[in-house]
Formats: sequence, C-alpha cells, structure tokens
Amino acid sequence: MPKMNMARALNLALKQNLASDPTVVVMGEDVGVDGGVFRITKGLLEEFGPKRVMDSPLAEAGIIGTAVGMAAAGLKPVAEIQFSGFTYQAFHQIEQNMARLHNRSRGRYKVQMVMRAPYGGGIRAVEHHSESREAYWAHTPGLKVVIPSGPRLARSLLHAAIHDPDPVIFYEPKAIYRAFKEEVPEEPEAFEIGKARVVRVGSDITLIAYGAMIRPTLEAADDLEETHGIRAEVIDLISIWPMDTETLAASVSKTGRAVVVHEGPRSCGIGAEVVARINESAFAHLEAPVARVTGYDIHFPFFQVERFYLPDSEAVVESALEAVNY
Amino acid sequence: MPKMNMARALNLALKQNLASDPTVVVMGEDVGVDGGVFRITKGLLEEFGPKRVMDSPLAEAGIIGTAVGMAAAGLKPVAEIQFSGFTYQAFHQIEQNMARLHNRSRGRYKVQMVMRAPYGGGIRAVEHHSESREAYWAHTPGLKVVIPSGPRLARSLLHAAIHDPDPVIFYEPKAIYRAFKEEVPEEPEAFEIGKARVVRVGSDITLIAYGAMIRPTLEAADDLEETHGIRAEVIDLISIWPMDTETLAASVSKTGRAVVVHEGPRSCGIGAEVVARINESAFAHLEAPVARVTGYDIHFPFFQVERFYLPDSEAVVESALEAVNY
Amino acid sequence: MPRKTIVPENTVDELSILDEEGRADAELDPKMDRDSLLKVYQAMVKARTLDDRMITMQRQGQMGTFAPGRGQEAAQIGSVYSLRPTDWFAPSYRSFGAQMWRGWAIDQLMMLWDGYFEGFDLPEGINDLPFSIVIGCHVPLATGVAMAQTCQGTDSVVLTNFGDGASSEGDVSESLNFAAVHNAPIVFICENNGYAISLPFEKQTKIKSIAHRAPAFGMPGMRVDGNDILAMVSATKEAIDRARSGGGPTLIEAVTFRMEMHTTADDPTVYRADNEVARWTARDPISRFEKYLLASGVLDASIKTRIASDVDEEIRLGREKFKQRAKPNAQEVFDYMYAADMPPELKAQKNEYLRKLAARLAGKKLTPV
Amino acid sequence: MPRKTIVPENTVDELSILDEEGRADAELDPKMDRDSLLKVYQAMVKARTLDDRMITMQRQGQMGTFAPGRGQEAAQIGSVYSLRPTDWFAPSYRSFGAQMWRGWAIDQLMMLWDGYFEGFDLPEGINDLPFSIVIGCHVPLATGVAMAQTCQGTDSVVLTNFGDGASSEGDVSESLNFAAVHNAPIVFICENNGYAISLPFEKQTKIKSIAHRAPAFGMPGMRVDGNDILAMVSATKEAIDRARSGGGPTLIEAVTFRMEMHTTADDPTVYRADNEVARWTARDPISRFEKYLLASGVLDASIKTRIASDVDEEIRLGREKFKQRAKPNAQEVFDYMYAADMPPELKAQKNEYLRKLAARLAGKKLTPV
Ligand SMILES: Cc1ncc(C[n+]2csc(CCOP(=O)(O)OP(=O)(O)O)c2C)c(N)n1
Ligand SMILES: Cc1ncc(C[n+]2csc(CCOP(=O)(O)OP(=O)(O)O)c2C)c(N)n1
Ligand SMILES: [Mg+2]
Ligand SMILES: [Mg+2]
Repeated sequence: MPKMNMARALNLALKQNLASDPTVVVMGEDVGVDGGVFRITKGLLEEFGPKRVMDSPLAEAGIIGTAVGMAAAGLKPVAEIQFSGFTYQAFHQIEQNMARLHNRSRGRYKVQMVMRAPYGGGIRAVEHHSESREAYWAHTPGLKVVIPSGPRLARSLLHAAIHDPDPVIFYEPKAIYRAFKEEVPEEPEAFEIGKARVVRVGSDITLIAYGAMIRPTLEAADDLEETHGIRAEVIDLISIWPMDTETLAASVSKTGRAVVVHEGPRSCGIGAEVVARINESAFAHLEAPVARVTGYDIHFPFFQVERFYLPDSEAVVESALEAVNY
Repeated sequence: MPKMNMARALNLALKQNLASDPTVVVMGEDVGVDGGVFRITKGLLEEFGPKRVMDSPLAEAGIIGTAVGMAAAGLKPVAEIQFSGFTYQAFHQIEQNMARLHNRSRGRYKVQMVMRAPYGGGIRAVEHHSESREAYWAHTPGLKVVIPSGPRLARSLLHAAIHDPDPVIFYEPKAIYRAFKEEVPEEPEAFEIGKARVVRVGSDITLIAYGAMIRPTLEAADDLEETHGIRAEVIDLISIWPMDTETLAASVSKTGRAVVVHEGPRSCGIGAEVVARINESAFAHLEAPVARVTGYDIHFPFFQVERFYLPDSEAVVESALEAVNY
Repeated sequence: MPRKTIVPENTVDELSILDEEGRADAELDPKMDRDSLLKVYQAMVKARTLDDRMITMQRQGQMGTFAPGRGQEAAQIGSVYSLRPTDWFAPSYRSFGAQMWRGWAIDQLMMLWDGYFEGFDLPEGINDLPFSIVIGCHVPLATGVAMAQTCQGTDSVVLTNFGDGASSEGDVSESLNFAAVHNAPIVFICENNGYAISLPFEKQTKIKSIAHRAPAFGMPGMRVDGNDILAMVSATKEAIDRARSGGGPTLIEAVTFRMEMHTTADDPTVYRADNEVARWTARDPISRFEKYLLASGVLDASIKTRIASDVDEEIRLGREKFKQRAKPNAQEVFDYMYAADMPPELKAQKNEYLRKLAARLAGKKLTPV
Repeated sequence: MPRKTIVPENTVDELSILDEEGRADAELDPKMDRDSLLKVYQAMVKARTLDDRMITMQRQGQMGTFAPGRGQEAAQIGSVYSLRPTDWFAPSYRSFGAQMWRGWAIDQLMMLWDGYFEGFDLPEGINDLPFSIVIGCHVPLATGVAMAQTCQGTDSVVLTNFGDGASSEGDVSESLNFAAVHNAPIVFICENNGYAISLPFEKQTKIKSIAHRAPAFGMPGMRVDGNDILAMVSATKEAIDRARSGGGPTLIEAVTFRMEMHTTADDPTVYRADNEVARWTARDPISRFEKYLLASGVLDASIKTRIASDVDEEIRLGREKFKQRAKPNAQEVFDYMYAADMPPELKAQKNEYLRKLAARLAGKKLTPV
C-alpha cells in the first residue's frame, strides 16, 4: 500500500470518484487550473476537463446554491469552500436549499452533494482562516457532518460522503493535511457515516475528539498511561451529526468518566452536545462531570499566539486527572 | 401603569430610545411606512423621519453590513430582520463584522447595535418563518443574545440591548407578540444583560426555559404542583449568551434535577449548553440526568401540524416526572 | 487616450405589443393560433379566479396566508408558455398562474398554502422545483440546474422568476454572474410588480429598469410590458430559444403591478394610494387581452361565459378535492428528512415524537416512559 | 409601442491620461504641483520597496504570508490621494501603499502581516477601518459608514477598494444598490488586477469592465487606467468631490495588474504565462510616472537616488521597530472581545486560559486545580 498524506488521500478519493461516476463534478474557487489553494484538487482539471472540474467565480452562496441545483438535476457535486470561515457567505444556501431541498420536494430531488472545506487552526493563517464551527452544521437539520483525522480515514470518509444520497458537510482539519502519512489502499474502502471509532481501548476514562484534535488526545492517553497509570479509551467521533451516541454511551458506561476535546468555541459547541448525550445515556455510570477541553468563546487569535490557544495534550491530561480524582 | 402587549412594549422601547438619543436609528425591510410586518416599528417614521427610520432594500447582508458601518461611525442602529429565518442571508456580516469589528479594531470602533428578529413557531406561518436558531449566535463569539418572554421584560430588555455597547441579537418570540398584556411602566426600567430570573420558586426540580416557552413551562409547574405535589422552580434564561450559570447552578444545587425547554433543534442547541453547564457546576447535586424538551433535529413542520410539534406543558411535565422518579 | 464613454456588449430592448386598447403591433404580434390564444386566456382567467376564491377562503378561515397574483397573470403565463415539460421551472412563491399552466393541480396549491406539507407533492412529468419562500434564494439553484444541463449535454432550459425586491438580494446578482460566465441555458424573469411588500420600486433601487442589470453581468436584457401577454410570450420565447441553442442566459424584466395586498396578512392601504392601483387597473392584462381577442374574433360573449363557467367548475372541483385531502397528517414530519436510512438518533426522536403525538391525538396525558 | 433599445441614466467613462511613454494628455493632466508629484512618487516607490523587502523577509521566515501589491501602486495611492484625514477609508487587504499614505506605520503593517494582533492598532487622527481578509465583506460596512455621514450631516466621504474577484460577491452588489438608493457619499474602487488568485478576470465575469456595474445600480461609472497615477488621481478626485457635494456614489474600475504572486503562499506560474506578466511590465505604473516626472523636470537622477535611499532608510527603521515590537503577547487574546465588562463566564474562561498559558510559558506541566 502506498503511503500518503491526507492531502493526497483526499485527492485520490476525488480522482477515483470522478473516474468511476460521470455524474460527480468538482467545483469551487481555484479548484481547476490551480488545483486548489491546498492542492486537494490538483490534476483533476487536466484529467477530467472543465465540464467536470469547474473554477467558480468568487461567490460562496453562488457556489453552494448552484451545486444544489446541479444535484437536483442529477449531478453529484463536490463543492469546495476555500476556508470554512467563508462558508458563512453561503449559510443561507446551505440552510435553505442544501439542507432542505430533498425535504421540501418530498423526496423528489435528492441533494447528493458534498461541501468540502478546510477548518481549524495550526497553520499560522490570518484572521478568519482558523475557525472550527462544525457545530453550526450539527445544529442544522437535514445535513450530515463528518471530519476525518488522518489520510486513510479521509479517503474512505470522502468516498462515503460522495456516495451518501444526502448533503454532507466535509470539514478537513487543515493542520494535518501534510502532517503525517499513512498507508492508503488503492481500492476505495467503505465507511459508514454515523459511526465513531474507538481508536484506543481503555478502562479508566473516555477521551472523545475528532479531526486534528485526535493527535493531542492520543498523546494525552499515552501520557496518562505512562505517567499516571491511567488507561484512557479514545474515541474518534468522525461523524459529528449523526453522532454515534451508542459508542459514546458504551464507553462511558464502562469508564464512568469522560473528556471531550475540540477546537471550536465552547458555548453550544460539539462538546456541549457530547456532554448532553452522555448525560442522557450514561448518567447512572458517571463518576465525575464530563469535562470540556475546547476553544474559548472568543475569536481565534492572531497566529503568533495560536499555539497557546489551541487545546493540547497537556490540557487533556489535566482535565482527565481532574475527572479521575473527582 | 398602562397594560400593553409585547408588540406595543417593543414599540415603546424603540420610540423612547429614538426620542432620548439622536444617534439611535431604526432600519430594515418595511420598518418605515409600513411600520414592520408585525407593526413593531409602527409610527416611528412619522415621528422621527426618514433619516432615523430607514426602509431598506430587500437584502439582509446589506442591512446588517451597513448597520455595522453606521455603528462604526457612531450611530446606534436597531436593525430588523423580518424573520429570523432570513438572518442566514446576513450570517457572514454578523460573524465577520458585527461580532468582530470591535475586536478587530482593538476597541477603536464600538459596534453598539441591535439586530431584532421575530423567531419561533406558533403563528401558522409558511416554511422558514417558524425557526428557533438562537444557538447559532450563542456559538458565535463577540455577540450577546437575549430573548424576552413578555411585554414588561421585552421593553426593559430592548432598552438594555440598545444601551449595551456591544452587538446584541434580540430575538422576539413572535407567538406572544399579542398573546397577552402586562402593565408596563412609562419610565424605562433597567435590566442587566446576562442575568436569568427565577420566575417561580420551587424545591424539587428546576425547569429552565425562555421566550414563548416560558408559558407552557409555567403551566407545567402548576400542573406538577397541583397534580403531583412537585414544587418546580422555573428559570427564565432571558440572556442566552452570556448565560447566567450561577443562577442555574444555585437552583439545581438545591433541586438536584432539571429540565431545559426550547423550540430549536436539539443537537447543539441551547439545551445542550445548559446541560453541559449544569454538569460542570452542579454535578455533585444531580440526582437524575438533566432532560431536554426541545424541537427535534428536523425542519419545522408545515403549519397544519405545528401544534403537535412544539414543546408543550405536557411534555415538560412528563420529563419532570421522569426526572423526579429517576 | 482621452476620456470617452464606453458601452457594454449587451443591450436592453424594451418591448410592448398590445396597447391599452388591445390593439397589437402588427409586425411584432406573435400570431398565435386560435387554440393557443384561448388556452392562454383561460389560464389567465383561472389564475385570477382562483386568487379571488382563495382570498375569500382565507377571510373565512379556510385558507392560510397566501400571496395573490392579481395583475401578474400575463407576466406569469407568458413566461412559461414556451417551456417544454422537460424544461425546468423554478418559481417564486407568487406564481399560481404559472404553476397551474405547468400542471400543478388546484387542490395541490390549496394544500400548499393552507399549510399542508403534501402541497409540495410535485406534479409528475414536469421538471419543476418546489418554491421557497425565501426571497431570491431559489435563483442560484435554478442557475445550477441550468449549468447541469450543459454538463449533461441536454437541450433543456431553465426559467426562473422572482420579484423586484428579490433583485436586491446578493443571490440574484451572483446568479446572473454565474449564468453568464457558464453560458448557462437559463431565462431570468424579474416580475417587477412595483412593490416588495410596502417598499415601492423607486426605493428598492435607483435604476429605472431591472433589465439594465443584464448587460452589467454579460447577457441580453429586455424590459417587457408584463401586462401584455403577447409581449411576454414573444420575449420569453426569444430568450428560451436562445438558451436552448447555446446562446446563454437572458434577463427579462416584466413590468407589471401587484393589484392586491402583498399577502392576505398585509394591508396595502397603509403604504400606497388608491389612485396608483386605479392607474394600473386601466392596464389590466386580462381586459387588454380580452379586447384583442374580441376584436380578432377569437373570443365572443358566449365563449367568454363558457370559459368563466369552466374555470368556476374546475376551481369548485379543486376545492372539493382539497377539502377531502385537507386532513392534518402529523405522522409524517420526520419523513423526507434524509434520502438514506434515518440515523439512529433521529429514529429515536421520531419515536419520542410519535409517542407524544399518539397521546395528544387521543387526548390523553403523557405518561413517563 | 414597438421594440426599441433603452439605455440607463448613468454612463461609464473610460479615462487614461499618461501613455506608456509617460506622455500626458495635456488637457486632462491634473497638473499637480511639484511637491505633490514627488510625494506621490515617493509613496509609490515606498510601497514597492516595502513589498520587495517583505517578500524577502517572508522567504527568510521573518514574516507571515502576505499579499504583495506590486503593479497596483498607482491604483492605490491615486485612490486615496484626495481623501481628507477625516474622510473614511475602508481598505481591502492588498492595500499597503494606500494604507501607508493614510498614515499606517511600516512596523504596524509588518506586525499585522506577521500575525500580531497589535498590527491592528489603528493610526490616530484618521478614520480608517481595519481590513478584513474576507473578500467583499467590508464593502457593506463602508456603505454603512457613508450612510451614517448623511444621517449625521457631515461632509465626510468614504472610499473603499476591493478586487475584481470581490465584484462577484453578493455583498458588493448589495452595497452598490444601498449606496445608490441612499445617495451615500462613497467611492467604490474596484482594483481589477486581472486575477483572483488563479482565476483570470475573463472567468470571473463575462463583462469587459466592472465599471458597467455602475449604471446597473444607479451611479456613474469610470473605467480608469489603474497604472496611470494621473488618471487615478483625477478620476477619484472627481468622484470624491461629487460624493462630498451630495452627488452620491461612484464606481471606479482601476484596470491594473497583480505583478506578483497572489500571496507569498501562491505560485502563479501554475496558472499564468510569463509573457502576460511581461506585457504588463511595459505598463508599469512607477516607470511610466517616472518618465513623466523626468520629462517635466520634476525628477532627476539625484532626486531619484535620494528618494530611493530615503525610502530604504524609512523601511529599515520600520523593520527595526517591528523587530523590537515583535514579541508574541499571548496574554491579550481575551481583550477587546466586548466593550462592556467581560461577562462572568468569559472571565472564567480567561482565567482558565491564563493559568494554562502561565504553565506553558514556564515550560511546566499543567496540574489539575
Ligand atoms: C430573504 C428574505 N427576506 C425577507 C423576506 C420577507 N418577504 C417576503 S415577500 C417580501 C417582498 C418580496 O418582494 P418582491 O421580490 O418584489 O416579490 P413580490 O412579493 O412583489 O412578488 C419580503 C420582504 C423573505 N421571504 N425572504
Ligand atoms: C469570502 C471569501 N472567499 C474566499 C476567500 C479566499 N481568497 C482570498 S483572496 C481571494 C482572491 C481575491 O481576488 P480579488 O478580489 O480579485 O482581489 P486580489 O487578491 O486580486 O487583490 C480569495 C478567493 C476569501 N478571503 N474570502
Ligand atoms: Mg414585487
Ligand atoms: Mg484581483
């Protein structure tokens, strides 16, 4: 199996789907000649031509709105928004059309499309380029929201998203586009949207994360084990909505403790929803409050200080110890 | 004290602020000659003229964007979005300018403005006209979000929002614009944004709601007391962000049980945040999982069936009984 | 080098064929055949009659708030007249007349406006989008459908209509641009009915004609007398033909007037004068067309009476059917949320909802599970 | 009644004054005085030199990703030349030259682009908005500032610039419409530099000139040679004067070229040919202006050398200052969130953050509280 980084793995998923399904189209700002500002769509225009890979004018509402129209007409658009901070320009099209057209048309028109966007901090970017607001979409009925944490998963998850008959928000943790490589099989792998993964088995506490936060969370688990003898179970949420409550509940019922980790603002974030679901499904087993290690309710700071801002393994360890010693 | 409904009380707050502060301006679609589709701005154009009360072209991003600009230039705009379902058209202006300009300019430009919008179900309206998505704003750093539950509070809260030096999202529960009257004093009353109110004292369980949901919640409290001998404390959240965690914690520490009620979708809604905060601040006192009585993760149904959809006192009673018998 | 005035590549034409007395410009008259003329006339009468009927129903509490189209019958039916069933129509909410022409049943429209989700069961055999009440937001969608036709190599075209108010929404400008850049087979019809709720066109924008937006985004524009069915048919046909043959998009402004309230929840006397309405009554699209038909012998008093009673009967039947169908179906609010299987949490929510619903419908108290 | 072509009320003028050899049209030459000419020339040289310096710094890891303005010096400095300090300037992110003209210090700009929040400490005494990186989103804001001037009865005007790419965003169209309807005192400058990252103007829109948007929203438009400082000064002055005297908004397209990469993170060789860049090098705004100044005797070799070295020295000093200031200040990320007192939960979050920060800065492990 070839080793590749997440950027390449995503590119592979796009390429294979464009090749196997003539109704798949790719669109967005700079996705054509340029191959995308993160090079995720590199080479696609050359291989599939301008009717399949479309450079869009600079207008996000236009991109999402027209993508929904294409989906209604039977295409399967994969629309890129250059940074998740610009998805707000398309918010109304996402809420009013992408999330609703299938419903509004009582099933007549499927909206089989994917909105890809890089999200999250860690690449020393300017204002608006480091945000994590996946919670907006998890709060919006009609969508599915998924986030990969590494190359192999990214490929199978994007493949699944393109094959899903419903509109999928696909957020890509830009900090790890090129951070590490994994073996990715040539043949597409299946993935069931809606399923979380236990990526490390443990018995003392459950750590829940996704996207770029998986790495510090796994580091924290190592540290907890090595330094404190605490065996943490780590869950990669992957699917933000639907959320795999069952896997969360099973783990916390076993460990009795949990920490949820994400980059986005705390209030009404994914962490709040995780806490609420654990509260509802595993209350009797809880031995400590579920802790949130998250971004704060402030704007993402300018990049010179972002490393102080983002959740790190230390913060996860600290919260885990608090929970264990509660 | 004159008795008036919430629509009149809001109109009074606008009128008094326009009169007392020449920098206050009102803008939005149909707010002028028409007096607003809910008549909240009725008579203002006649009294204060077209430089203070501006009918805007049909473009929500334009309305919010220009309002932020006006605020930067020293005015205090009160911008109306005709229904909260159309605030998404302005989402980017809210997130990128309204919520950020004060921060981005390092305090040089204040964004002392209010975005008013009717929200919620219950008036037999068409698609997009019944939504409750206050959680979007609670998840957006830089804003304040408040919601009144009746005429007198509405007046003082809008007064406080206009006087607040920061951008305030002011959601008006349209179902109760004209549902009941209260005495509203002629003189403006102060209100501290960020404070919840205990609107009924109890000892057995805490019911938390806001906006139009306060009425069914109070009904539920009556029913719980009369039928089941359960004394429920009811908290009107009022300020959605900042959220008065202290008042929530104090109450739940006393009662050990809680139900949170809102109309919006469940996932990542205000309820999730309330659960998370109670979990963090009163875990040791909790004797049952905090229950959520909320809208579902679906589009608000067409109006013939909305009465079956909206949370009602029965649903609150049921969840409260479950919590008490946990 | 010096200063000089430059003009865009595309121009805007103004078109009107019928005058207020129903006399047609002989050269421009599209010379439709008798059957077509009568079919169009009947459709216009039906739209208006249904409007009136539904206003009455609304006043009697038998209908939800809705948006009447009185005065815009020519603009609407003229717009869709030349579409094929396999073409796409993406209507705005005030499009009764056009929707019926496309095959929407009367009972269906009544269901829709009376708050039944079943109202959006789309007619088979035509490619229509369900409208969204959100101003302008269907226009990018329509543009995307048109772009897809190019990708897929079909010869179908898309037609979408929207109001003068909608023209101010960023969505509409973005769509004009996308359509032009992609040379998409789409016809944009702005039904300028003079008002966006209370806002008169003069305050919506500073320009005299929305058609001037066309050359600013790179397509031909037309300003058409929207109360003149012959002009609407001609202009739209020209645009549809151009789109179908690879000539790209067109923006048509149909200049018309909203003769009724914005919706039945609105009171227009607050913001507009009666004499303005009266002025437009003289330009009524139906009576102008009637004069033309009478003069040319296509219509006479007896045909007119027959059409009126046919229309009445059709509406009566539609209303009957509506009454039979109009049963709130609270069971289905979770349906159609996803094309795939419902995710487990949503199934759980659905069960919760159905359990509560059953108790409510049975008039029983909920009991904790 | 028949079909005829109609034109909008406003027209679009094309303006160019200096030719590529630096010869000015005698009639149109704004005939600026010597001091002003040299001041403008120096500002253009400074902008370009700073650009070059910062690219080098970026390559050496001493500067964040930033957006060079090479080739757009005339468009930018010409735009703001006629503004008063009390006028408002709402820049896009690629506005170095204009910002320095307005009084932004070099160290400040370096702080900004190197990711220090302090970079947005706005200069005193002028009304400038901090730019947002979000394309087009500052344009409604600028329009609102202009509308406020009318409400408040000042005679200040607003000038905002944005790119050819930005012209596609709904925000820009909505703003043109608001400004025209409200007759707001604002000048919109679209710096059409041929590209939006990789997208050439021909794919951004189908029209030949963004200035054609002006009559479509109800204001005069101008298409100006943006590499011609005299034309930029003249056109903008005319628009500013009109706005100030109650004549409402203007849209100016400054036709120019982005001679460098989009940002230092971009590789333009992927999407554009060298000969296109070469073609524009011949139209370089600085060398054209230089020829004009040399021919008219305002500039000579020694003044040119002096200016170059003054500029070098200024930038050297700015860079020194930047280096001194460039200390990450992680303490302040909660500051400026609210103008009012920080709400309790945010105070609590701040304490949590500061506690963690202290441990991190001290290289210590966090210990549970
Ligand atoms: C995005 C959005 N903003 C506001 C509204 C509320 N609203 C409904 S109809 C209307 C006026 C529409 O005017 P126009 O586009 O001219 O269409 P008309 O009603 O005249 O047919 C408004 C403001 C809406 N439905 N959607
Ligand atoms: C709303 C939004 N979408 C996308 C981007 C990413 N982006 C940054 S610059 C740019 C191109 C801008 O082109 P143009 O407006 O012509 O300005 P220029 O860079 O040429 O000065 C894009 C797409 C952004 N910053 N904001
Ligand atoms: Mg209208
Ligand atoms: Mg550009």
